Amino acid sequence: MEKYLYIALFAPLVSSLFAALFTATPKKQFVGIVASLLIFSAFVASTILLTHVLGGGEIVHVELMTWMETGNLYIPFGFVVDEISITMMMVVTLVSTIVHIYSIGYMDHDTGFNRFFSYLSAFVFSMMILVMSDNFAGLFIGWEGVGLCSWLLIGFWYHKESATWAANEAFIMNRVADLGMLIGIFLVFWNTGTLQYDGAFAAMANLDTETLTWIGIFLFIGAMGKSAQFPLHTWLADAMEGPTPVSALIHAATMVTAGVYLVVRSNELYALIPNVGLFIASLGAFVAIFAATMALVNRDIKRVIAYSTLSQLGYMFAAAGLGAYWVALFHLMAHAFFKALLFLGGGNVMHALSNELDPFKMGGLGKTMKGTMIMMTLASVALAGIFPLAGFFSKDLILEVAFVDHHFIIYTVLLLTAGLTAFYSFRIIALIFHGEDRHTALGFHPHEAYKFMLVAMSPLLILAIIAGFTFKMPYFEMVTQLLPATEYHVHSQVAYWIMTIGTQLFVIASIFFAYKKYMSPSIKVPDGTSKMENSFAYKLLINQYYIPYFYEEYLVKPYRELSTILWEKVDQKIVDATVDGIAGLIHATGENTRDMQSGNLSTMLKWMVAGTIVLLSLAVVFGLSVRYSGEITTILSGLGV
Amino acid sequence: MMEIGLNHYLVLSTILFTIGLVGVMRRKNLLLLFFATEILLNAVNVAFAAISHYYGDLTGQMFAFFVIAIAASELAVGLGLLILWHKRHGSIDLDTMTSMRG
Amino acid sequence: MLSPVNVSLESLNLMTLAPMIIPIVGALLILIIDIFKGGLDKTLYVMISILFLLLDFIALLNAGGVFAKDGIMLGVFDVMLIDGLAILSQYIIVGASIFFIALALSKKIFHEYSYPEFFALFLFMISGFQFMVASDNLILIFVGLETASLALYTLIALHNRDKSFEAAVKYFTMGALAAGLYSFGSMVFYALTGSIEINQIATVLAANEYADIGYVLVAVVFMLASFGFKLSLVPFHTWTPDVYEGSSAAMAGYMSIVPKIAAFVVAMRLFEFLIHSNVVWLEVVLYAMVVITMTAANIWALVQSDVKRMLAYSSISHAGFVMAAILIGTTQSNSALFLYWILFSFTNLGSFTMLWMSRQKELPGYQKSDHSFEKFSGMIKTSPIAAVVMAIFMLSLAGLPPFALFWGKIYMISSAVTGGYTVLALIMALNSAIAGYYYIKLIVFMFMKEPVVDSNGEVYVGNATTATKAIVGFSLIGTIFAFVALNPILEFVTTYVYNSGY
Amino acid sequence: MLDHILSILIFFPMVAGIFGFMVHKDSMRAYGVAVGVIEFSLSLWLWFAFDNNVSGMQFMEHLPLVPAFGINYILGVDGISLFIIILAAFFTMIGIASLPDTKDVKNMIITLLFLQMTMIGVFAALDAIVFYVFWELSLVPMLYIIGAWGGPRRIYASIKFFLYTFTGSLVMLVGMLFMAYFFYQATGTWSFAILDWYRLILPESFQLWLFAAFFVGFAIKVPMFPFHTWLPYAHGQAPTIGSVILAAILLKMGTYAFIRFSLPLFPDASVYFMYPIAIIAIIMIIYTAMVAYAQKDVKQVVAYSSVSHMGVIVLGTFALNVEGISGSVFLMLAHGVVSGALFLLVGVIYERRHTKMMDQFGGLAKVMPRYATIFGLMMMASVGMPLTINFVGEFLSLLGFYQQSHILTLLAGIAIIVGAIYMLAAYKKMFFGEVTIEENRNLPDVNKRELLALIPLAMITIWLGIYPKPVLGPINNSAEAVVQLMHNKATSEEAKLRIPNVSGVVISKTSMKEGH
Repeated sequence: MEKYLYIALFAPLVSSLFAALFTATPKKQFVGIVASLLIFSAFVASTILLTHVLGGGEIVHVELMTWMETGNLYIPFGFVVDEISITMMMVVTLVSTIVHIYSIGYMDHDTGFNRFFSYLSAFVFSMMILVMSDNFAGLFIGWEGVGLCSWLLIGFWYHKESATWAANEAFIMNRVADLGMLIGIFLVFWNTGTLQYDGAFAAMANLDTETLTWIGIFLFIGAMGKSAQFPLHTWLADAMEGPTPVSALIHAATMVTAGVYLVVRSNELYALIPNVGLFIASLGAFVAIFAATMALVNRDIKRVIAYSTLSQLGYMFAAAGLGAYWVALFHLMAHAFFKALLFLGGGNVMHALSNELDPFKMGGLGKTMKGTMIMMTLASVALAGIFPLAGFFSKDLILEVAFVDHHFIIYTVLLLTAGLTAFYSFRIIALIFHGEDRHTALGFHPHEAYKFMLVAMSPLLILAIIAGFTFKMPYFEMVTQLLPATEYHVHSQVAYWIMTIGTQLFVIASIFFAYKKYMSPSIKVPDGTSKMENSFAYKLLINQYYIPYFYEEYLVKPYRELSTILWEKVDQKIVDATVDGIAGLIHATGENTRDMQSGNLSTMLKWMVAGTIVLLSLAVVFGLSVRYSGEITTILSGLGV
Repeated sequence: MMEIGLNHYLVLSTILFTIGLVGVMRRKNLLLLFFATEILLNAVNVAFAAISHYYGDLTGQMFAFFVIAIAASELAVGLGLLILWHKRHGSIDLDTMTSMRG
Repeated sequence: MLSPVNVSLESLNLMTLAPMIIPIVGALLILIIDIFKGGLDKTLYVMISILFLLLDFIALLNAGGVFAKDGIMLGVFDVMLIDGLAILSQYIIVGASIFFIALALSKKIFHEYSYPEFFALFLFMISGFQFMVASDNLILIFVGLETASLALYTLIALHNRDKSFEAAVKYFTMGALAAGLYSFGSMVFYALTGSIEINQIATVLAANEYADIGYVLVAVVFMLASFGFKLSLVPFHTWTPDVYEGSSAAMAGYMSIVPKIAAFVVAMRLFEFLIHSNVVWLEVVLYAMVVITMTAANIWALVQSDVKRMLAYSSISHAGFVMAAILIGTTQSNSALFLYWILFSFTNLGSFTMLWMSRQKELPGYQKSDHSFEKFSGMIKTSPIAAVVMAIFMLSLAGLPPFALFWGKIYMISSAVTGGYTVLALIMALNSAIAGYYYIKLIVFMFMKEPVVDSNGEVYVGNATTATKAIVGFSLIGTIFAFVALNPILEFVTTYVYNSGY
Repeated sequence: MLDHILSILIFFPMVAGIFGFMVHKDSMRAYGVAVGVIEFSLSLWLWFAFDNNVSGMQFMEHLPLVPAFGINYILGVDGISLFIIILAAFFTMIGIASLPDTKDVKNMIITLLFLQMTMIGVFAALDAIVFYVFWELSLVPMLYIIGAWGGPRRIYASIKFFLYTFTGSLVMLVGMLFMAYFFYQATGTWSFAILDWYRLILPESFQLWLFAAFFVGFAIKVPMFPFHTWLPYAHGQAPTIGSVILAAILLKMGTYAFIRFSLPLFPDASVYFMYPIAIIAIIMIIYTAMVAYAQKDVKQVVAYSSVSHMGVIVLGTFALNVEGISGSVFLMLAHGVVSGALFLLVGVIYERRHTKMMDQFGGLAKVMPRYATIFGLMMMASVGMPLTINFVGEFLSLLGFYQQSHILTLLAGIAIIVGAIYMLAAYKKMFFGEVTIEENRNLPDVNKRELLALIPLAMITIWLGIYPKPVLGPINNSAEAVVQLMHNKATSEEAKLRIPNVSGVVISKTSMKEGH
């Protein structure tokens, strides 16, 4: 089995390096093909491993070599394939294979074609390390690695100011979280003496809660960064500057879910500290609705999808926080499929309309882009969680979890979010594909994407449809080998049915509302005139609650100004000036006193005599004081000194 | 009619010496400057003579003789230099010799 | 009826006089030669002087041998005192003189060397210094001191330029004042103790436990003033820069070494016993003087625009640095003094010889004085070897390891540390940091600036001859490889100082 | 020959330099490269012959110099100094190899060879005075390099560099003399041998003063805030090669000296001063990082960044445990490689455009892709991307210090944020966006000679990032020895507590209480 593990791990690396060879040369079709094949082989290897794991085979655990070893610290390059990591591996390899193939078409006309594949495969490699590592340090390698790749890929079109800006924003914001992660790792090491998952979690059982809490908090801070949880969420929307396949792979299916993975991976830790779990859940719920609201009004399809991703991540954290780790993981998987599909579809649309993103400039594309329309619609249905598509089984499950655990606030919030989700998803569907044509007026001549791109997307479509009812049970069987097998059943059948059907109806209703509102031929393009647009709520949402503005004004600018002050005022005017001042002072003393050497003989003689006299008077004073020391003391004592 | 003792001699020599010092400081004329230094030395001679008489040994007087000798030779050198300077600058005023300063 | 005074020659122990007599004989010989046949070339006189100095040195070695065998010697009615200090200092005096007189063999013709009297005076001066260090009789010290000084004034004046006359006059006048102070000081000592032998004075003072300390201090003040003049301690230093600038580089270098060591020895004889019988006042005053001399001189040196003048100030500061040894007054510090001075002589010999070799007869426009910094700018371009050598001497003066003076410096500072003078040690260290600047300044000019004029480096060796070059080479080796000879020198010095009871 | 390999390593470059005067200036570069290669291979041989399992000194040489005063010529290497020596040899080699055609290249190369002697001497010396000799001597060639080949304000910069460090080290010298005196009092013999001093246990009050004295010398060299202001000038004015050597090797002298002198000689004082120094280190990290962000001159950015990194090194050193110390030593190497490479890269662009102002560039990624790639790699290494050489060092240093203080480590960890900020900003300014300035449109990409220097550095950066073991192992052994020595010498209770006892390994169960 090891060799499959190595294939799964290193095939992406090989692919990346291979593509890297051609970065300097103009576009080569075969680079893309080879890369896709290599990633596909990784997928195949993972599948084999999956069957192995499903077949109840023992966990594959290898130790490649030592990385760091000093003092009590021992960190190997160790990799493990267990029920959790195999899930992630499957998701990662599958989606990335599809995205690679898709990109061959999507990046067709881009000069950076080869470079793109190099980066993309590099990302897959780091992601694999992240999910397969058997210790926190290895996880951190992958953690930073995906960060680096996402920096490269967001800034892929580096000539665009916005792109590079977004790239840096993403990197730095993630760095903030990574610090938390790092501290978490330190805590783990100094308290458990190891960074290996098994050893560490075993040792945590007998640590005081306070320490555990701190560990949990710091690790979760790390997770917040990668999974773009509030308040570190702004980078995700801006990350949409990158090419669409990137958004599909990194910012929907895989990297952003790393945070969820971390929490699931450390379930044994979080099981010990339910309070932190509750906090995570609440934050998740909040982010879910918070993001959904922002998605309602946004006029950029990719950003809308990005926000929906954010909100779905909120769902996952809600589940994980409530201790339903397998549910979280399950939703992670299902979500990966339909969200990637959604993104790729969006990519098709952009392609068709030469990178136009405003849905209000589209409409009626359904006629020309049937395939895409079908895919995106179904994906949205899945996202909305309509029976029997994937979303229903994964997402409604989370609702149940919340309900059963009597966290009714969280439940309500999530339920509400479900409605919003349905609404904004179909808002863009309607705007893009239905209603009357608004784009030809703008001189667009849309065309369907290449066939093979659609073919490449089809597996995702299928999975988005069937993943739910086919996988749920076997998946449950598998993953609960490792994770707490918490079954969630509403006690009374009646209540259950009411809940489910109620949710469904609510969702469907909101879908129809969306259609009704945005398919009407008389839809007016928002131009800042309508009453709704001037309402406070709308402004708040369209400006993303003014959070980016806040960051710009109150963090970025002050930092820049402070730096300048520190340099020009403190460093130059104070620190350095002091040093030069001392030197200057000495020199100035020389300049000012050199006239003592007037060169005039009688002055010299005067100096000499003066010196003698000074010494003489000192001597006399001293001599007298000795001579009359007795008298002096008596006088002083007389004076009462 | 008071008896003149050692201290009087010492005081005298001190006074002379002080006069010499003042002269050294005040005089701008090289020649007078030399006189001043001579006064210094001779002030000391007085004291030496007195003290050696007081102790009744000759060391002090020996010292005095040596001082006289040295004073003489000093004066010789000094006058030589003085003459040289006068030849070149036609002046023996101290203020003429300030080419080096700082 | 007086009985005839009969003294046995053995008791006179004339051997103690030999080292001082030899140069006198040499001087007389030179004069006699000149009487019989004038207009002989300077090389003759130089060689004769060197020969006699070598003889002198041999006599010293002999004396040293005797000292090593049976300790301190007295002679000639006990006015001569041949102890370790005397011998060590005479080694330095005579040794340095040999090299410096050889500097007379310059390429350019200089007025003074055409007189045989120059060399005669030079030799007289040396014997004067030797008398000075080889006695603890205040009269003899006085005589020696004056002999030497008077000769020195004349030698400076012989350089025969306006500035040198001025220098001579200044030096002479202040010297005369110092002589007055000295005699007054010794008078007070005599008045207090009835003796003019330093060790006698010490014993008498110790006997009555410094009863009238006030008068002792008065004497000390006058002594301090007159030796402060010799050692150029601030504020008695004012003559130094002018005299250095006025006299030729060779003479200036000589003055920076020989008269000072002589003065140091006497100062040691005079003040050590007072320090040891802890006269607090003297300690305090010396402390202040040392610090002021070091620091002030350094600060003034920073702003000089002429290398020779800068070196003058630097030598003042070095003197202050070494004066600390007398303040500390342990065996280690006293031997550090000699060690330091030996190493210092090597370095200064080198640097002043470099200046001497670059001596011009008439100055170009961009040069304000003989050795202004501008003269050396871009030296590395035109004559790299000379520049490197000069740089090494500067670094050694700055106390950069592993060059000669560094070792002297650490041993001196270490002695301050062991003597318990922590703050002083720190001040000494920091002072050499300040000093770093002006030595580096010259290096900056030589290595980092562009040449002022497109000279082919001729100017820097304009006055050089094989002899001078050989001397530079010698001192260079001495400066660089000092650490090789360090151990023997250190042990030698320490034993000598220790055996003479300091 | 192995018995004297260290002496050979030290003095071979000097001798070669002296012979260099005889070489004609057109062939000088080849000569220099040859010497550099020989020296480097010698150093590699040293590594090859080095016994990784011995934690103590190896290849010891002993030669009495001034026995009367206890000064001896003692050399030796352990895991801590070994790799810095190799690094020095390596950088001199590639430095000479990649030297652009400056004026009087001959003098430059001879100076470099002398500099190499002093650098290797410092790290091989085991006698305080010998150490001091090389330590001081290393100033002179650097003074010349900066002053003679530097930018417009070169003289100011060079004198500042010289005097500042000179002053500091003089104070250190006094400290050394005191140390020797205490040794003399304790044993009755003078000795400046470091290994002898290790055996001396001083009362804490003495330790504090001596620590302070040594600290002044080291801190200025490192340079630690607020003594750092000479560095930007030195870097800003120095020629590329000067900055490279300065950043890669000379700065390491200070941190190395901390480990060689301060920690083992004054364990109690080290513990006593741990927090103040850690705070200074944190100021260095954050403050200089912010200052770096404000720079307009890319070279200044790198200069300040190296101060920032030195902060992490110091922090690791004063973690006073094996993880921290070996981490800091490793970070010395890492920072040497990375900052050296960055300065070389800056030199590359400076040679083409004769400006270092970032607003003069932009969009270079399109014009010089190879250059951009290598720069990007080194930048990522500098911000501590895992699997690059820097990460190992930073991770270990911070990890180590975490045992001492949680809050301070958290603050120090901000390094990875602020570091990313200024580096990415600089990279963005230089390489991203459109090419706006005409001269940049057709700049030649990095040429062979530059690649010759950069490729090996890139390879080392990756190799030691992925597989640090061959280097980390020996370092670890020596670090353990140091820590054990400190633990044994420590007198105060707190010191015993703070400094772990390596032989009896216990994992401290620090609860977060004292941290928060």
